[in-house]
Amino acid sequence: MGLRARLAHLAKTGDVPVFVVVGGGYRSAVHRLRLVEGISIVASPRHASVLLIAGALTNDATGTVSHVHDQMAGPRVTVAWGHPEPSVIPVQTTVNGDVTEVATTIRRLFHDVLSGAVAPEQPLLPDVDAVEWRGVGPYGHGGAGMTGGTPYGRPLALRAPARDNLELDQLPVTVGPWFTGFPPGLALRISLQGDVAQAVEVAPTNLIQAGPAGLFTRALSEPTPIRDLEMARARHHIEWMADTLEIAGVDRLAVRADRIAGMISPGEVDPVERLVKAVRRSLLRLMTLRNVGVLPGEIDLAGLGPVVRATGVADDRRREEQAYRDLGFEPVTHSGGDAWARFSQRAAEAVQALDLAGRAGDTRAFGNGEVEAPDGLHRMGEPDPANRLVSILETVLIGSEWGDLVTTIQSLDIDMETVSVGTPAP
Amino acid sequence: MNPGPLSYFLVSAFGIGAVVSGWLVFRTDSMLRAAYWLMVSFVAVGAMLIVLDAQFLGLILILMMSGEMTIMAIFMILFMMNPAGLNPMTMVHQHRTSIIAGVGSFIVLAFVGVVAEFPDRPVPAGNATVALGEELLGRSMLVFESAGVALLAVMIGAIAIAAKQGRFGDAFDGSEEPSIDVETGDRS
Amino acid sequence: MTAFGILVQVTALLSGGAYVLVVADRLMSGTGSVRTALAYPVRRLSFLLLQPATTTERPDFEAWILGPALLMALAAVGAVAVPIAGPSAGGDIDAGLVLFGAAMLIVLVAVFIFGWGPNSVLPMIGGYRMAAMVLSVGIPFSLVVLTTAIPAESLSVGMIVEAQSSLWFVIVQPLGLPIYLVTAAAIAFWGPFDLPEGADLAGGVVAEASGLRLATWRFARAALMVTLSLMGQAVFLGGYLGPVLPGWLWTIVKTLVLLVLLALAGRTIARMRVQTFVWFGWVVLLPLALVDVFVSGWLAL
Amino acid sequence: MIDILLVVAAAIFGIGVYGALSQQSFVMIMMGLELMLNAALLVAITFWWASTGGNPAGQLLVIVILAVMAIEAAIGFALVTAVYRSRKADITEKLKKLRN
Repeated sequence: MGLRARLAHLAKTGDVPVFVVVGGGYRSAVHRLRLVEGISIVASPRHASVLLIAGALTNDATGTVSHVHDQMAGPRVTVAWGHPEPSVIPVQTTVNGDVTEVATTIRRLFHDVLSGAVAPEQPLLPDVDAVEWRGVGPYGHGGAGMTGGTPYGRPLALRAPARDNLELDQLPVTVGPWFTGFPPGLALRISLQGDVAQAVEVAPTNLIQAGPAGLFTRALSEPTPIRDLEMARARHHIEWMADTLEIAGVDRLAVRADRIAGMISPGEVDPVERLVKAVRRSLLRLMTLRNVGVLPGEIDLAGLGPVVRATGVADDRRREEQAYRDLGFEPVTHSGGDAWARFSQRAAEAVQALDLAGRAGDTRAFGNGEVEAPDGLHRMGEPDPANRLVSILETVLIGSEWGDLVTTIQSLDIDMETVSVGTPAP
Repeated sequence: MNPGPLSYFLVSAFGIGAVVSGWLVFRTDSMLRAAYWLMVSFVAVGAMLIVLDAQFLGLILILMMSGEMTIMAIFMILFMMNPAGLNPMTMVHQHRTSIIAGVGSFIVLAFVGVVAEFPDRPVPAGNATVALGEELLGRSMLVFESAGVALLAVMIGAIAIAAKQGRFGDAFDGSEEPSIDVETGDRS
Repeated sequence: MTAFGILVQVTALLSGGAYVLVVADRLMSGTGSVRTALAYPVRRLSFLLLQPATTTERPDFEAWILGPALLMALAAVGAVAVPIAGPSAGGDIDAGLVLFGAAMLIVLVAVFIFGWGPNSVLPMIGGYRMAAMVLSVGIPFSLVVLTTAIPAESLSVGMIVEAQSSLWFVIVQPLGLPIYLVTAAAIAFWGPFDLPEGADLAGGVVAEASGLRLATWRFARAALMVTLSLMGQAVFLGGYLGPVLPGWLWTIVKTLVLLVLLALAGRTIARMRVQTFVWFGWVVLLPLALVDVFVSGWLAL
Repeated sequence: MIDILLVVAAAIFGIGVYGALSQQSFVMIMMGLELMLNAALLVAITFWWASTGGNPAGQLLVIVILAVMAIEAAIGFALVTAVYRSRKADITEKLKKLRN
């Protein structure tokens, strides 16, 4: 056995590094995939061997997903999971089953591609510069007009005042739509000075095709059991907590949150409360979330669910539902309006939701065109709250350090499934 | 003390390293490389100091320069016109005069160094670091303390100069855009 | 001891320590069994060796290659300053403490050029963050390390260990070890201070790295942690001094204790914001380190 | 030995002179100055090592040079920042007139 074969033999028993492009309706499923032993979901495509396209994407996504595909170091394979044919880029296999099935498929393909039974995929795009190279020499030294114009084939950075009014260069970059620190599908054009975002613009995207109508969408038109609604709400919030914990670098607690999200039952608030205690011990508030992402007062937050309730306003559609009032429902609120307040708010709402689900019995609520979903008030025929959250990003992110920018976006809980910004990029 | 062949070899090697990396500081177009070539030059001189029995000073020099050169690199990225890294940048003036001055000062100094006779009183065997410590905190305490006070004064002064709100009011009052158009002015 | 002997010793120590660190870190990540954790480093290394290196658009190749190599070299240089087995066992350098300090501060350079190399925005931000971090904790780090030289009246690590024969410096200088561990975690960009490699940067300085480059970088960082633990136990926990067991075994045991402690902190505490960190370094750690210096100096008079 | 050291120091000094005179960017000029100080430092240690019989004042001189380097860097960067703030100038050509 040659060295290569020996290495492959050792490597294929290890974790499979997977980069996931999350499409419509599959965010929750990806949380469950993370719990499977032997699958490791990585943050950068450079580290991955398997590209998993989970859920439906629009045809506009072909370009960006191809980029992600080509960035992978290889040997690479692509798997589609619940992604309709024809898929946005050529895939090795399509799986429509549950988490176990996709995990088995991923493992099998990883084995095969390492041992050579399956040929690794070739790049999809030609390897050319995004902008034509016009410098002289390997690094473009010595070209003319180097104190102005467009050396390097790209315009020189523009100057703009930094926080203390010193005029410095700005680096314009586009981050997303599959950057793991942002909600899937969100791309931002950011002008960076060092690690500070001086200007932010949401890039026009419409990449994610909405999955089948969820429980809360159905509750707009038909009365739905409170127990189901509240369980879904609790699961949503706990999975959101897992994402936040992962970005904050406490993967251990993120895994725990994912585990809890997979096995919650009505009335059982204990595991969630213990998780919140563990989060407190991890100093998350002190280290990362305190005073981050405070929204300016002039922004109208009404109807934005936990985001507005975290500023101390008891704005909740459930108060007006007789069924909820009968259960003695009273909205939880937190004060401060920073990322930590939103975290505590969602944690408390998850506990409250589990408690309500335990006591609700078979009572039904909503069905009259309005519903209080985990991310805020949904109205029949009106855009989801996520659209409003995306539209305020450009104001609230200006002047944030990179880490705060990511924390703020995460704390707003934006789901790009129902958001479409501007015209789709050509 | 008679330096052995190993010392000769090390001093020559580090010496060549220090000169070459010093030269490369002004030959590269990357700001990062310029700053770190300068650091390499300092590290080579630090290594020569270590060979010359000044262990402590050599190491302190290396220690200081790693931080200082990163600050240099960051300032270059801040103040030079293109932060994107490896972009073209040849920015020199009075080139010929500078070359003459540089070569001239090298020739004069090297000539003096080679021709002049210096007393031969080498460092005695023993711990030079201990001697330095006793000097610093004994006879020359005043010098040492003055250096400390000077550094403190500089820290305060530097912040005062660089801060937006200066001693004479806001830095923006009375400022004007530069009058010379560097894009077209060919003066090198 | 010959130069070759020291090389073998340092290599063995750093590799073994790195293995333990990676296994401990994996165990604390919350997934998988002990069995998979024990095999994890080997399997992971095999995979990375199979993975081809990727490149980016017009990277600074020399800097990108030099980063991991420099980091590894610095870990080894720092480890050389610490005597492993006993006073006469070699590896003792006159101004060893300063050598160690210089090597640890140059880590900044290694991380900065590694982040700069790929010509990509997320790694570059990682490099900037490292600069902000090390410039904030560099002074307290150097101060607490050098303070141990005051009671020992020597900058040689061997002499500092010998000076602890009656009482370890962790007791004599109670502020020393905690500050050292915090600043050491920051210099190895580990644990709550892994800002240059944070998840909010999709891996930061390693976001564009793969294959051998990533493997070298990961190993070098683990080796750096071992070096920092090694020095920590030597200057605060009495190094090779201890009853019954031979000196080298004491060194290894104490190093592993600090290593596991750092690994645990890394997995249980959330990542600190950059702004908070800079504040923490200048406003909390620096004054505490100065108190440490003054108290030790006063006691030594 | 002393010849080698002094020639090396002279070469570094010469490069420093060239850099300080030829560069347009303030930061690059400072690099030239730093190189000149680097040479001074090497000369000081050379004489201490070869000709003073181990007089620790020679090492003290190096400490003073190190302090000067730090001061030069700090004041230099502060001035660069101040000038840049008020004139938007980062190279010497933009500062022909030092007065407004």
